[in-house]
Amino acid sequence: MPVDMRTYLGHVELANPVVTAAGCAGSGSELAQFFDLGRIGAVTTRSITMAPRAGRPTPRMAETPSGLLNAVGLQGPGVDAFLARELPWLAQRNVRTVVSIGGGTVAEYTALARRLNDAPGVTAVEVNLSCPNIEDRGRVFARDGGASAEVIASVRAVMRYDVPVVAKLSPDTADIVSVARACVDGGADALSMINNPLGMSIDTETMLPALAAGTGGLSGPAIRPLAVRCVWQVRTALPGVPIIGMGGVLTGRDAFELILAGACVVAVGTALFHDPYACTRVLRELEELVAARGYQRLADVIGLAHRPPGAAARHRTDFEESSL
Amino acid sequence: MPVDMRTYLGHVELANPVVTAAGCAGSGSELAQFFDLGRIGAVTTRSITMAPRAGRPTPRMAETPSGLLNAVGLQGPGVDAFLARELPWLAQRNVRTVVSIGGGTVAEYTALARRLNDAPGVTAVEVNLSCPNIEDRGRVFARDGGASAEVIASVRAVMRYDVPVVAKLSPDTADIVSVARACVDGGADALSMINNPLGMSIDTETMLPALAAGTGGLSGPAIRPLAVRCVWQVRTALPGVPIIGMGGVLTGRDAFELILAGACVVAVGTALFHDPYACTRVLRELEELVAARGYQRLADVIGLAHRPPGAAARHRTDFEESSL
Amino acid sequence: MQVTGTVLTTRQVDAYHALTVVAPGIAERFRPGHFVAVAVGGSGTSMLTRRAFSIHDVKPDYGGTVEFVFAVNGPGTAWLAERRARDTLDLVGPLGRPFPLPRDPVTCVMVGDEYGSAVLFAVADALQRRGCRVDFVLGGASAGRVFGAMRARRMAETTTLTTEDGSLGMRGRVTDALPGVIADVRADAVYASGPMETLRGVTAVAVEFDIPVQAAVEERMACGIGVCMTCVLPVIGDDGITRMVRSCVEGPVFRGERVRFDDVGTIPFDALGAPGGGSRNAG
Amino acid sequence: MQVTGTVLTTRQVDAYHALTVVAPGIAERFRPGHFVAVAVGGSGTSMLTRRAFSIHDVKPDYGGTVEFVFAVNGPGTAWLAERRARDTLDLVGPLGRPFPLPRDPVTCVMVGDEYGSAVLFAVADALQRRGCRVDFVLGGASAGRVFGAMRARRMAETTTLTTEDGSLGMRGRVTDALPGVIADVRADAVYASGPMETLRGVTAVAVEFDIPVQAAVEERMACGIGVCMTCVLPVIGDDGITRMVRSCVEGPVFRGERVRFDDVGTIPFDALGAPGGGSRNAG
Ligand SMILES: Cc1cc2nc3c(=O)[nH]c(=O)nc-3n(C[C@H](O)[C@H](O)[C@H](O)COP(=O)(O)OP(=O)(O)OC[C@H]3O[C@@H](n4cnc5c(N)ncnc54)[C@H](O)[C@@H]3O)c2cc1C
Ligand SMILES: Cc1cc2nc3c(=O)[nH]c(=O)nc-3n(C[C@H](O)[C@H](O)[C@H](O)COP(=O)(O)OP(=O)(O)OC[C@H]3O[C@@H](n4cnc5c(N)ncnc54)[C@H](O)[C@@H]3O)c2cc1C
Ligand SMILES: Cc1cc2nc3c(=O)[nH]c(=O)nc-3n(C[C@H](O)[C@H](O)[C@H](O)COP(=O)(O)O)c2cc1C
Ligand SMILES: Cc1cc2nc3c(=O)[nH]c(=O)nc-3n(C[C@H](O)[C@H](O)[C@H](O)COP(=O)(O)O)c2cc1C
Ligand code: FES
Ligand code: FES
Repeated sequence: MPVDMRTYLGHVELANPVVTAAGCAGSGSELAQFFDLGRIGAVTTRSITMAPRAGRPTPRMAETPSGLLNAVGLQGPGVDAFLARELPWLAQRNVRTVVSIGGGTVAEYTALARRLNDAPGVTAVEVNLSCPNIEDRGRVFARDGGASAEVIASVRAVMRYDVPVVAKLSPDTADIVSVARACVDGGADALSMINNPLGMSIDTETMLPALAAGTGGLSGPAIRPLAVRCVWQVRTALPGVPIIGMGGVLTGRDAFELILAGACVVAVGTALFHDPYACTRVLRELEELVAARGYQRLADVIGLAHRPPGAAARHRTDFEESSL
Repeated sequence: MPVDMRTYLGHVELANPVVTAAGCAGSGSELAQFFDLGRIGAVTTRSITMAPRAGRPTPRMAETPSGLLNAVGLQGPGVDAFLARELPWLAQRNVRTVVSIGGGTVAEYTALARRLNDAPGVTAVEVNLSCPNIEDRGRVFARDGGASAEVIASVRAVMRYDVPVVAKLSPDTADIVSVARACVDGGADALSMINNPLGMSIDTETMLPALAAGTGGLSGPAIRPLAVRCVWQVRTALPGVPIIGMGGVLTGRDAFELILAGACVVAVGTALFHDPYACTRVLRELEELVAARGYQRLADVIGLAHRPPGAAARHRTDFEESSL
Repeated sequence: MQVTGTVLTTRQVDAYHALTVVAPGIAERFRPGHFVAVAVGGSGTSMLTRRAFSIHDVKPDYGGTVEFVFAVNGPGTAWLAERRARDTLDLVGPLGRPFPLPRDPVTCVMVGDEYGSAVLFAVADALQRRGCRVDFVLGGASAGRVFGAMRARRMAETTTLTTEDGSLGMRGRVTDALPGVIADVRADAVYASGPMETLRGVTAVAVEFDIPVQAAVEERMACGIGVCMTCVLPVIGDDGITRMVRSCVEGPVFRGERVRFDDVGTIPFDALGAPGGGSRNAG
Repeated sequence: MQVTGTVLTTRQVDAYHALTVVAPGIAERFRPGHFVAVAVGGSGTSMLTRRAFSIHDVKPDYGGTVEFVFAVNGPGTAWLAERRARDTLDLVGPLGRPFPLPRDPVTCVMVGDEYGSAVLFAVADALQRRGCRVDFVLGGASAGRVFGAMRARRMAETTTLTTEDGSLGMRGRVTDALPGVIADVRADAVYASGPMETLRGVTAVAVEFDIPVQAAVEERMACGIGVCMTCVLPVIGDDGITRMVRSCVEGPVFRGERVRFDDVGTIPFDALGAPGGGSRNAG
């Protein structure tokens, strides 16, 4: 029995729930050598900025137990080059594309949204709120509901109505639910979580920070429990809002965990560095798991772990469908 | 060359920087079967509460990649039984004891401090701020500088002047530096970090949360990058305040990493579950690492990673001391 | 104590794997009912916690070996199942409170369900050495999951086997067979090991016959040495008060009647320090 | 492509380990300069990222094998050093831009420092097949760390060895020996592999002699396939603009003169998108 894996980000249908995580799939073309990008739910771009960015000095990566620290610093070509080359490349191949945007001011996010507005091939816009707000002494937007909501509201205001605006949240905040709620009140059509919590590693040989930038974002399975918790909390508080879950997904089991917690889409990031085929493998494994538990539709398992303990899983079919 | 491993928590001298983490060493007597508790810097008790507490239902633990989720819920005998049995047992053996306290209101923390005030054998009081504030809809104190400072100020006010008050911080906050600063302004003599970030795991077989309590605290090497980052940030902002660093220390290398980031004391928690001898092993390995880098005093390496890149490590002796 | 031992032999017994490890210090201190906590995954592993296994057998070879029997359950036991002779294994043990033995030469029924049976043979040996009569009731889901039937038949007066699918012995569970055995052999005591649900049933039967039952329970354990407080279950003390008691150091063997099996996985409202008892205030 | 290959042979060559792995798809596509990204730690490992190793050699045996040579550096290479014949290894490859080969039969000096030398032999083979003259300059800290001296001697017109402690060949570094060799053999081009500092020196020498140098660089890599952006270094493009360029897909082989070795580990102020260029605003 194949499983109906379709899922929805607002009113936008995705063929299946597996997407790439922002900043983990290059410009898309790199992964296309390994598999057909059209087979996954969507590709999420790196966070696009107005101007080209050279990023941070190297070393930009350090391994930690079951985790990876990175300090890439949003290296990218800038929105002009993105619209001229990267987006058309994806659009020509009919690859569903979630465009991630990053900025230092509300105005910059808004300007980016305006630039994307009439570009063909934008399936959704994901607003990376883990950028320092240069108007607030570099305080990261995502830490604060008010600052996040302001960005979301102004992006939503300029973005075409049929392109969902997704707010990408960070676990580095006192209360992710209140940030989520503020974003939804500000007009977010969906939420995406989690971006990398800030971490650090020190090289005990040189007795200096392992990353040139000092601190970096932590990703990989180490943070999966944080991701599951964030998705769970937000789903509990805002059960109607679509959630893109991410953080340490290596296998179909891991994706299933986030889906049971309440995500309707799952992004794969760091796993791609280990296995270029991670997205298609995760999708296959996920489908098998859902089928093995007797479900025919992905939609029936989203958030299923929220049922009261003791309650049986609903919609479960332990019998084969009659062939009559 | 043996290394002078002495370190200070405020004016209190510890023979060495390795202590147990709160809630990870039972009542002390369990570990005493494995090694002499007098050999480590101090034992930190579980968080003592006013009344006895039965804690959370089981399952209380789940393994995650390089991490452990726990939801013990501060099970313990209450302060009366603690003062009657557990503390005297440690005091009789001259074990340096950091007493951790946990409460649901400022008044409860204060009452606990009062009860500890004339108990012999209290080396320091560590205030576990990761408890839900029942007067603020269960919002955890540690998330908010104001609430944390209020607890610390009132504990400091009643506690004997010669017993340092340590504020134990959580990474689950928008800005750990501002919470740290508020605690120090409130009178904290030292800071301890990090308590467990909140995490969650879902059993994909039962499709229900793995822990009976739903969420739990994440510990172990998975969170070490968060711990190093928190210690680093707080040390940068408040270079004069002693820091007890903890989070995923399994080896002397890991302890050294926290010390280079700025901790003067390092607590070992989850590692004890795997290796009952973890504290003495970590201490030995740490001493070897410090010696191998040519230092004779632990004090010389505390916060050493903060030196500007390019600057040579100070106090380094690459030559043997003359025997003349 | 902690021992880095060498794997002496590995064997597969139907659905189970058995590893014999050279661990003199542990073997020497062993008493029936003890368990070991085994590090899994090797160096660089992402698996932090040790896995607990009852000691099935100790032998004097090479200064002392311990053998444990396990079913593959998840990644840790899967890793163990791949160990080969001469690999090293890191064990902490012997841990836990062993089975208490009666002073008098009484008649004891040993009830084992699935791999739970493994721990009972050393107890049965000790009981027989004290002149006790020993009878076995061993069960499992299917024939391949009944552990130790042969050895039981060799040593016990009677051996009753049960399988849920009827592929071996009686169709049903050990608790279905137990009343008949107790009555037939006029048992004075029961020793039981298996899943919590089985122990609950066995205890109910023993209570009905008004004979004591010693049950080895299994709760999720993070440390095995009494410091983490994750392995608790509600147990009624001598003073009649229910406490959340650590199964690793105060157990794993408990008087069955004392364990509130119906309340396992909860904090009974009348347990010492239960929420509502005035201490619901801290995290 | 990703291949789960069987380890055919392991050998230790002085300070280095060499693994030969059956990986037909990779061997088939191999060109000199390619590298493989190897998963380390086995199942359940806490090590997330693959380790990059230059391919030393490919052979047609068993459909195609690849061999790489490595020094134990940290936990990942320590794990690799414990692999034995018949173990399986998960490789992705061949990756990277290979060494460009000249059209004409010119004279090439191959400069290898430490394990960096390993990648040069396949290049030298290819050069010789095109009629090029090949000379080697190989170095290392000490005799045991000079890789491939014998093979170099067998295939090259001249082989110059250097060690920092003087235990083999000239005392000094490859960059000390290089000018003499270039002058003696009237080299037309240099091929170099080794630590960044060595490549910087080799490039400076080649620039002085006004001959091209192809250098295989080594930056910390998280993915090896161009998607993570961690492996960048400042490289001057055809348009004269410096960009932070990925060494895994745009390298690891670069024209030495194009790499701003002095600025590796920094973002040069004049690089495209450097902070201060008006885009210092996002995270
Ligand atoms: C006192 C005691 C004695 C035991 N004796 C045996 C034995 O003789 N043979 C045998 O096959 N099994 C025994 N078990 C159960 C055995 O510990 C688990 O099967 C094993 O830990 C599962 O590990 P895993 O990695 O395969 O599974 P996972 O489910 O992935 O384990 C994840 C975590 O949960 C814990 N865990 C999972 N299941 C259990 C469980 N049933 N009991 C305790 N912890 C668990 C693990 O220790 C680990 O920390 C015993 C358990 C206890 C507490
Ligand atoms: C293109 C390329 C080719 C290489 N070829 C060889 C070779 O032929 N032989 C050889 O011995 N080594 C080679 N290296 C270096 C090799 O990748 C590292 O020695 C190895 O990754 C170290 O892993 P570790 O776990 O032992 O050390 P750790 O320092 O613990 O590694 C931690 C992390 O840092 C990365 N890392 C550490 N050092 C390096 C490094 N020097 N370069 C890149 N990443 C690093 C690792 O990949 C890993 O992700 C090459 C590197 C690159 C980029
Ligand atoms: C190298 C790297 C680069 C990233 N770049 C971005 C980015 O540009 N924008 C963004 O919103 N998130 C970025 N992220 C965060 C990921 O999209 C994702 O939220 C996070 O890594 C958790 O998922 P994972 O554990 O599967 O990687 C990046 C992560 C990594 C590891
Ligand atoms: C089982 C368990 C119980 C804990 N109980 C407490 C506690 O009572 N009070 C407290 O402040 N921290 C408690 N902690 C947090 C630890 O003290 C420590 O801050 C954290 O686990 C990080 O260190 P680690 O990774 O070495 O365990 C507990 C942690 C664990 C794993
Ligand atoms: S397993 Fe840790 S206290 Fe029992
Ligand atoms: S290593 Fe990932 S882009 Fe080069």
